[in-house]
Amino acid sequence: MIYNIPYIAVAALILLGLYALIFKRNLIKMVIGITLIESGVNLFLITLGYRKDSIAPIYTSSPGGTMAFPVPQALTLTSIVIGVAVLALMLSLVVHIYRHYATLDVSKIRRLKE
Amino acid sequence: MSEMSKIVRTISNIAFPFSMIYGLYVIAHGHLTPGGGFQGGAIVASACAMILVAFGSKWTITKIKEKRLSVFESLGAIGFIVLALLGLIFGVAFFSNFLAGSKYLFGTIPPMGSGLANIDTGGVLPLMNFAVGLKVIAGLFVIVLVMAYATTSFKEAKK
Amino acid sequence: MLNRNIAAVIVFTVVAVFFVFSALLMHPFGIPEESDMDDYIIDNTQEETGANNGVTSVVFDYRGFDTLGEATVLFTAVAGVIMIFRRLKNE
Amino acid sequence: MNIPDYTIAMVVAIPLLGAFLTPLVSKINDKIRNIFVILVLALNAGLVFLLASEILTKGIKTYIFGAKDLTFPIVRILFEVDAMSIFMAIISSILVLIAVIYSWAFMKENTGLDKYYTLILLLTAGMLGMVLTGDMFNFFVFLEISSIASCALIAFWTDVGESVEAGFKYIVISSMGALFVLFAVALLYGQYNALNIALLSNLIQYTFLDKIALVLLIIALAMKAGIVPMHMWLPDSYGSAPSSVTVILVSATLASLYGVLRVIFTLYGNALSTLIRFDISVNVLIGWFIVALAVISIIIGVTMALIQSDFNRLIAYGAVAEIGYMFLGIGAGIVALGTAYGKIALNGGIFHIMNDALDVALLFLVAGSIYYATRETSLDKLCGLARNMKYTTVFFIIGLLAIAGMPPLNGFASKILIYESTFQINPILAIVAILCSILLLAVFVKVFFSAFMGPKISKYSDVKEVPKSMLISMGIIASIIVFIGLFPDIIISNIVEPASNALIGYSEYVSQVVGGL
Amino acid sequence: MFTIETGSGFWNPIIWAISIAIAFLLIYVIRSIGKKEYKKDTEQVKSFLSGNPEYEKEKMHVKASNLYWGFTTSLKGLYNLLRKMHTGNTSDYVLWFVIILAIFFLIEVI
Repeated sequence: MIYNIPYIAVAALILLGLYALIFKRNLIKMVIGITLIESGVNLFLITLGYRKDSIAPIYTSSPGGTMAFPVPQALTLTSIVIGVAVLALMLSLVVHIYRHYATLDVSKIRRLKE
Repeated sequence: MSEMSKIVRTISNIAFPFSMIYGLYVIAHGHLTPGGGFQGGAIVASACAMILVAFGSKWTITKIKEKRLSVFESLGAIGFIVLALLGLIFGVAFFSNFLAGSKYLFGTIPPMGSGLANIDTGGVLPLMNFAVGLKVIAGLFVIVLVMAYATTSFKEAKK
Repeated sequence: MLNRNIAAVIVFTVVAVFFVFSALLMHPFGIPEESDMDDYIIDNTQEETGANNGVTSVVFDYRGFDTLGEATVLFTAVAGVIMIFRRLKNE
Repeated sequence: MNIPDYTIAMVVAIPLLGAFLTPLVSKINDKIRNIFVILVLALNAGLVFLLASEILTKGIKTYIFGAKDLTFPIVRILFEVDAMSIFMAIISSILVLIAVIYSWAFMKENTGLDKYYTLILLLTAGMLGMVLTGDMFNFFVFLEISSIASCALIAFWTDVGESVEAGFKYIVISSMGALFVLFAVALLYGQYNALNIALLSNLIQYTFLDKIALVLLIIALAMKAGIVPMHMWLPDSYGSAPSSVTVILVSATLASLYGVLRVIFTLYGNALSTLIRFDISVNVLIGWFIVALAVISIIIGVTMALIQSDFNRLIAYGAVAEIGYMFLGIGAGIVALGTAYGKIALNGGIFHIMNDALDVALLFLVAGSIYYATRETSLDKLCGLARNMKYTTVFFIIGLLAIAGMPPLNGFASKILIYESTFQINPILAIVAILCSILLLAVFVKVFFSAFMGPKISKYSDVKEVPKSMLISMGIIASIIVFIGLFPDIIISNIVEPASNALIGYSEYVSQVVGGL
Repeated sequence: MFTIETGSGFWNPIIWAISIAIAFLLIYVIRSIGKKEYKKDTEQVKSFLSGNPEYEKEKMHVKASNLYWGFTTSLKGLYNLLRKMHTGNTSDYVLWFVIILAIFFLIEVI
């Protein structure tokens, strides 16, 4: 059971992100929610790659021993960069929404409905 | 973003070359030590962003236009995909590492197991690191620059 | 509004229960069950790609196409941000 | 004719290279940039057609990135193309080409067009990558490319508040969906240490974690495909984007639908016949769930379309109903997996993907033409346009009849397959489908009556017919619609049947990669 | 040729097109048999609004929102529900996703 604490942290991060998306009204906080989900998924990927008492998968002056998985680290790298891209686009849209609506309250930003 | 105080400007002037060199080091040794094109590029871009914060977006945009940065970004991306296509021409497939094990640049195969750093290894990986590094530097910096400049001009228009 | 919050809390709890339950059912931290793919990469990275860094060899060689996609995502975001903050004629 | 293996990689690489070159090319001249983009996309469409002819005659083709031969364990990224993938690729490449021809005149007066064309090329690469890839993580990456590019394109008219709002809604929904897809991929990776679809399909045991991953994948991708009740982003974004972009968005949405199909049929192909509690097999459970959502989609899409007063939003709700029809066919195919009428339902669903894409695209292009000519999308204000826009009216009538499933156009050919096969499963499904199809006709007759018919109004007395490039692109789609309507058997036996065979016979897809294991 | 089998029937657009052409021909023949009473530029053209003066042409057009007035009023309950559902709030869009996720979890996994 104690070994699963990292996974529970992952679940907690993702749920926190969903909580921010559903219950928070500020657009910036919703963006933070998306980022939280993303951090949860990244933490999950990196957690999957860990082996007990392992070192980083780099041979340069390595002390030797079992190595951690390299693939999840590469996937996490990709996922982080994608997260940066999404974040940049979302924030620039938020700037523009503020220009047009003069508010960041999500319940007031609904000219498009029905 | 407006200009910050003189202390901040001086400090960031001093810190800028160091962080720049550190980022370039991370890019260049991507195939040997932790790091690579993305990480090093992010470091250099944050150094540039530091300059942007310290000196203000108006000053920065007179020094470098976003259009030139976006051309650099295109060049980095083209370099990356052309390196991949060269793998098709000289190697066996798209993205094949045609330089590894050859007698040319970066062609040495390192000895198996733990060893010392030898920068002349890795095949196309260092070249791809450079292309991606250029792309990430230009890309991240242009995002920060455009957002900072646009919000500044928006505030001024409101006044 | 109250109805919405009650429904949200209920479904949120259901999803939370499933996520925590699946977290408990994962393999123990640090003891993965299968490791074929990663062991292959760790064993062969120096010989096949000539790089000492396993992660870089995955990023640029074994899964190089993902990295092209990743670079494309960044390129897309930059194009998008520049396009969103472009000058409109009537401004 | 033999084509080299690397054509598969080129199909994605050429739009990418074109996208990276477009900022440089557009420094020269606007016209050269437009021609360059059209040439790149035409070349790409040609390659897709070559690839299609090769795959439909010779079977599945794989391409390994970075190595000549497949080594086990599979560490490299594979592209695996079967008839289903190439079916979607054909639709995407045709629609993108038409949208680019259309936007030559349609977007002429806007600034920032070099970024617009760059993003269109990137979106094309994303869609094609999604449908061609054989690797789950690679699928996620292309999903993100397509969603980021389409978000930026939805918000293209940044001076309008609504389009920025729609862009924000789209990016929140799609990035959240994509993150749950990544979460599911990570769940699978953690158990089996593999990312390849074929290999995973071979390994999957249908444990508890696999079930969680299946639910996450289906729901996240179905949300991106726009199924009710997760469809609300779809009218917002379709209604606010420029019409040329909406056409591409339609096919980006369908690429997510392809993801659903690939996950259910191939990734979980081994697990589908597993019996769970009460001796119900998995395919019946999933199938009925999808059918239920599909019926709700059809009803809500049609009834909401009836009260819309904005042209684009009305078509968008019509598109929701059409997506419901697709899911109805596919869901019925999953429920009755292995039976003759299940096969027919699946055929109908897959055939309807193509027909819906063409019909909805034609209607959006007509809406764009009306916007171009009058600068107005509200149906309450439009009146009597048929007097001045004759060709557009003809194209609209073709689109109207096709989307409402009137014989002899293409919508009917696929809908009759869906009606007759769902009738075998449960007659109520077929009755609902037919009734809603009639309502859909009523919806579009309303548009025809209010926008095209009616007295001459002084406001629109000097409206002109739209430029040639827009007419040509609408004409191409309309002629394809009429062709498919008159000769549906050619399309079904040559493209649709192999696609549904590829989905049902997933073991071929798996053994192509895992065969030597 | 040109036929799709639908399991319990078939669909052939060519046969359909031929039969519809024959039907149109019949309609034309029947129509041409009838008497021609319609005369242009007489009282027949004018609309009759029980003695009231005729409106201007531009005002005679029924607006799109009013077209299916009867249908929408008789289904008022359904439409009120649907209007309530489509709030246009981004949080609600996410909430619908989570609701369907929870339902599918309950159906599929347990």
